[in-house]
Amino acid sequence: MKKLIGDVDDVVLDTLRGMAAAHPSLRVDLDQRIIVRADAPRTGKVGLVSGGGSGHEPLHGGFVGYGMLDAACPGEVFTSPVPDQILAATTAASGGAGVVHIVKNYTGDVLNFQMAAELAEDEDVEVVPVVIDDDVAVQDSTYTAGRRGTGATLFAEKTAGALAEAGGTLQDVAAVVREVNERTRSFGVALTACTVPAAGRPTFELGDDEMELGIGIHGEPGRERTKLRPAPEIVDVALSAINDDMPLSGSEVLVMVNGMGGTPLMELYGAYAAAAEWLGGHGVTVARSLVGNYVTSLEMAGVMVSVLRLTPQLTELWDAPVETPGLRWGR
Amino acid sequence: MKKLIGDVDDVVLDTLRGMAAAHPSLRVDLDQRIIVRADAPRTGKVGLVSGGGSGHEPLHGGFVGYGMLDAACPGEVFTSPVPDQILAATTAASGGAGVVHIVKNYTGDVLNFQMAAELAEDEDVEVVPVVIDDDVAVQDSTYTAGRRGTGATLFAEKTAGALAEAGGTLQDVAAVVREVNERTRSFGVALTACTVPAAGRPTFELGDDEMELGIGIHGEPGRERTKLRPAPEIVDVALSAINDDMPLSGSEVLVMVNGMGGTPLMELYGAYAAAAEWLGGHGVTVARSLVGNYVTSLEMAGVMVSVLRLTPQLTELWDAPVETPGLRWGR
Amino acid sequence: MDIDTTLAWVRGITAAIRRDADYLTRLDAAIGDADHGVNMQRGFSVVRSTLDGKEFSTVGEILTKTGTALASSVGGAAGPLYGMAFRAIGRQLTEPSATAEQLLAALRAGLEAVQKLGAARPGDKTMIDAFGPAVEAFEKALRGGAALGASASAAADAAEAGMRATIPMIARKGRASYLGPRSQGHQDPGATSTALIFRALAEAVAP
Amino acid sequence: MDIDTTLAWVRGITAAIRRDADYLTRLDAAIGDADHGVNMQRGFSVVRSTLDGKEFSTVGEILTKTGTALASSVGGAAGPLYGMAFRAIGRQLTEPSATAEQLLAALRAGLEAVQKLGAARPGDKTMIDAFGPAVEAFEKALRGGAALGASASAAADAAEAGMRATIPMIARKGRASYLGPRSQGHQDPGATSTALIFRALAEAVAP
Ligand SMILES: Nc1ncnc2c1ncn2[C@@H]1O[C@H](COP(=O)(O)OP(=O)(O)O)[C@@H](O)[C@H]1O
Ligand SMILES: Nc1ncnc2c1ncn2[C@@H]1O[C@H](COP(=O)(O)OP(=O)(O)O)[C@@H](O)[C@H]1O
Ligand SMILES: [Mg+2]
Ligand SMILES: [Mg+2]
Ligand SMILES: [Mg+2]
Ligand SMILES: [Mg+2]
Repeated sequence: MKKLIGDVDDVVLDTLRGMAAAHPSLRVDLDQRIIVRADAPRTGKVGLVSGGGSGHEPLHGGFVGYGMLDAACPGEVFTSPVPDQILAATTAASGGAGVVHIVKNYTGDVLNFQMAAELAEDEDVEVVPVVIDDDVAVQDSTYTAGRRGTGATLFAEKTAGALAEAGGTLQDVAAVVREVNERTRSFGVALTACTVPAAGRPTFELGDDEMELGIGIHGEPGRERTKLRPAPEIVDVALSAINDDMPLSGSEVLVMVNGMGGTPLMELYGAYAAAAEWLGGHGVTVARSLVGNYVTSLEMAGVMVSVLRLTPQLTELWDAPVETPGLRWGR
Repeated sequence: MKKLIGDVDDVVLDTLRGMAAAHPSLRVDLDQRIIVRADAPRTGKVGLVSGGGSGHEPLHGGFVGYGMLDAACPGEVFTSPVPDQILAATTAASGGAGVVHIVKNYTGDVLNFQMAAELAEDEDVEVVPVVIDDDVAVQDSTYTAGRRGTGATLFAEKTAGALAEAGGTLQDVAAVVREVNERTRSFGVALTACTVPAAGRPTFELGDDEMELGIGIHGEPGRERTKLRPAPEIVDVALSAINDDMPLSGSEVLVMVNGMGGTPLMELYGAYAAAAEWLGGHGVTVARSLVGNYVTSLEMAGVMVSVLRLTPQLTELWDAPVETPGLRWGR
Repeated sequence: MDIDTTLAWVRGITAAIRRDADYLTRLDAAIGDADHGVNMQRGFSVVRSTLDGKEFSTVGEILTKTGTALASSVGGAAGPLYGMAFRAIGRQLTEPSATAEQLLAALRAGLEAVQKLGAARPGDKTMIDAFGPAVEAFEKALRGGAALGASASAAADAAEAGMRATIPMIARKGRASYLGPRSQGHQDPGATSTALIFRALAEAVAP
Repeated sequence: MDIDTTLAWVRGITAAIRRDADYLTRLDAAIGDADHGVNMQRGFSVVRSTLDGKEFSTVGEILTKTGTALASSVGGAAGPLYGMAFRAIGRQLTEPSATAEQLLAALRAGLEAVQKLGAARPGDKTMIDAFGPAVEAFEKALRGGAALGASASAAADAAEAGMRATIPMIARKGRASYLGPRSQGHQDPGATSTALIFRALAEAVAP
């Protein structure tokens, strides 16, 4: 395992210490392990909280700030946060108008957020949880854990954050999260595995000429292993899977070509070129785009494509000013 | 070689196609292989041009835009651009007030920019080249190729870009580039090598427990190979080398903890925590910071630390609004 | 089962998890995200520091505190599931000692808590597939006239058999479910830690 | 040396570079950035399409065009250096054919162009260390009464010897200089491509 880390047990803490030192606009509580906007809670503003396992940086801590999250609670690497921690983030974000929890659909996240919401109700904080499950690589069925939450999380945090910033009500902010989730589909591909620091070895083994199709963001293997293919074919697999599940033709979309952490920006732009061409060829208008490492899996090499079918309101919310370490425009 | 690419001969072109599709604020000329601000040339504004081998993304193309570069010319991967291409960027950036070339100190870059400057003079464009050589890992001597240009390039592009945007003269803009270069030192470390697509194999071999100290940004081996060490020790090596060359105590500094492309943000924040602690302990005030992948070496895992001793003017130029794909604030 | 036996049980689990943490993580790497051993070890080290040096007046108190500590430190899927299980078990045992009959009812309550929270069914390749058979076997032995020690031993055997029986299953819950048929051929990490828990119980109450 | 021989020389270089591109890149990987073979191959394929199907009236025209094509397509350090070298060589040869004496003067001009642009000195572990000895050997052979073919052959031998002599050198110019003493024990890629160029010349003018 080759990692730029100190003590393997302190990786999350060290990340938080670095974020605290680098971003005066954030308040980082090293005991509670939460990252909070320095100006939170804002009276009357709906609070927006998200969290999950660490290792997906900049998600979620890097998306705390004006126009996005009020607080984030990072768990251990690839392990959902614990209820007390989620509660602390919820309390810190609560300005009296209720708090929306953006929860990725993993058993651990769902259960821990559920327990935290119960604890929050005990403290008279109204919590509306919304579960994100946009990953088309997973079969959705009542007999399974259902689809995973991936790229739609960022879209939801950004748009709902803009609405909360603009004074949206608890129900309206939650509704935007739900709407974004319903209108987004994602599909990921890994060229290499990644190594959880505490585990010390890669989460799976891939041959030199192999790749995993349909990976999630937790270093878990995907749904199928195939020979390594050229970027345009990989993009075709991803967009076809998305399009099969949610027909895109005729839509205006926001596209994210998201690196899994170990793929250089150069390659992501190449993949984006292929995606833009594919979408153009299928009658889809790309109205907005995002290319870079936003929702990652440690140092995994690979790409995840996310497509959101925009509405005029969602476009407006996407364009609204945002000022976080990981996403910033308009101020 | 596991890369998210199509045809190995077209990687640079595909990157440019992706940038063109993703960024309407840029004009990308696929024939000339240059990236230009959509509103360039601006009459009366000093033009700012940089370029070098590809593979360092977002440097340089990602730094084209308001408050930073007017044009960038990316060569093949790790290969400096050719004179005609640099000339095309220079002409596109020229608004009649002269053009500053920000050139990293590599034989290839220096020679090609020199030839381009001669061609530009033939076309009556006044060019002032400034060479960046901030890498303390390399011995500086008249009998060597001298220090490499690394992290200071970004600092120079940002601050000089702000001054050019504010109407600075050709001499003043060039002077800021020189000043930033003189006041910046960098030191890089690699945990893994990287693979030039056309070469197909890693530029060097590193054992599982080894790292390279004093690497540049071209996948070349460093000045010393050692056992892998914990992040705080790596940061100590880097900052000590910088401090030996340019004593930092008592200064206000801008610090960049820059990933080489394959190191996740999580680890970079951990390294930044160590850097902030080191600097605090050595009487240095960290006034500004930047943590992320900005000047990369393809998918190399590793980190480069750059420190700029600020002046009030440089802080102001750093804080000025910038709107590029790779660096954005204030608008 | 008295307070000392209960403390011995929890200590036994802690030791077993520490010993097998790497194995649990490796099982999780194959069909999950390579953290189950790390999570459980972190959880039980918090349990130990929570319980250390404290005095207890009921068996249930120890197990409820164990559950609370797990829920607030393990994270992931296993944290709430084991947390709620131990809390449910503890809530049933309100006296300084428990009979085998009381322990059976408590274990059943623990199983129900896991099922309520996780909604997994037998055959879904989860900890349920070790937990369920263990409770059944405990009951069967007890009904057949066995003492606490022998009943717990039967439960541990059944948990281990249930654990091995997860190998051919296709996961339908938790992270392994994303693999679909590719999850076949791998032993479920949660069922494995459950088997460790029942083996530790059998050893703690062994006559 | 007439127009056909000159074209054969350039074609010979192109073929040699294509054949050894991988080798050159591997040499560059050891002490540089693993692109020298790729760069040279790209350059000479542009040279070929520049020259293909064209008619020439002087030897120099071919070589000047070759230099211009290299300068505008190779990039890196080698692009300007070889570009200026071939342009300097070409500028000396203003007639449909060149004598051995004229070629010597032209090669010397090429060497000087590289030295002027790159400021490398003998022993710095660069292409100079093959180029310099090649020009010397050419002159010595010619002065000793050898014909063009034998002189070029002596130059190629000397270039190869010079190329091998770079192995123990510590680089003081170009990217390899960053390695300091670690550059010892590796053959310089630029000196190697220079040796290919002189060998191709010897083959083109062989009687
Ligand atoms: N819905 C569920 N019901 C019961 N057990 C479950 C459920 N989901 C997951 N598990 C158990 O949890 C184990 C994984 O735990 P762990 O690795 O700690 O959490 P995570 O999957 O969040 O990383 C699985 O092996 C399985 O036995
Ligand atoms: N200053 C110089 N003078 C002469 N030759 C040089 C000089 N610098 C580099 N070279 C030659 O260039 C070769 C490297 O070329 P290449 O790999 O194409 O360029 P780059 O180093 O820019 O990647 C070296 O092996 C060396 O022979
Ligand atoms: Mg987990
Ligand atoms: Mg190069
Ligand atoms: Mg797990
Ligand atoms: Mg090279």
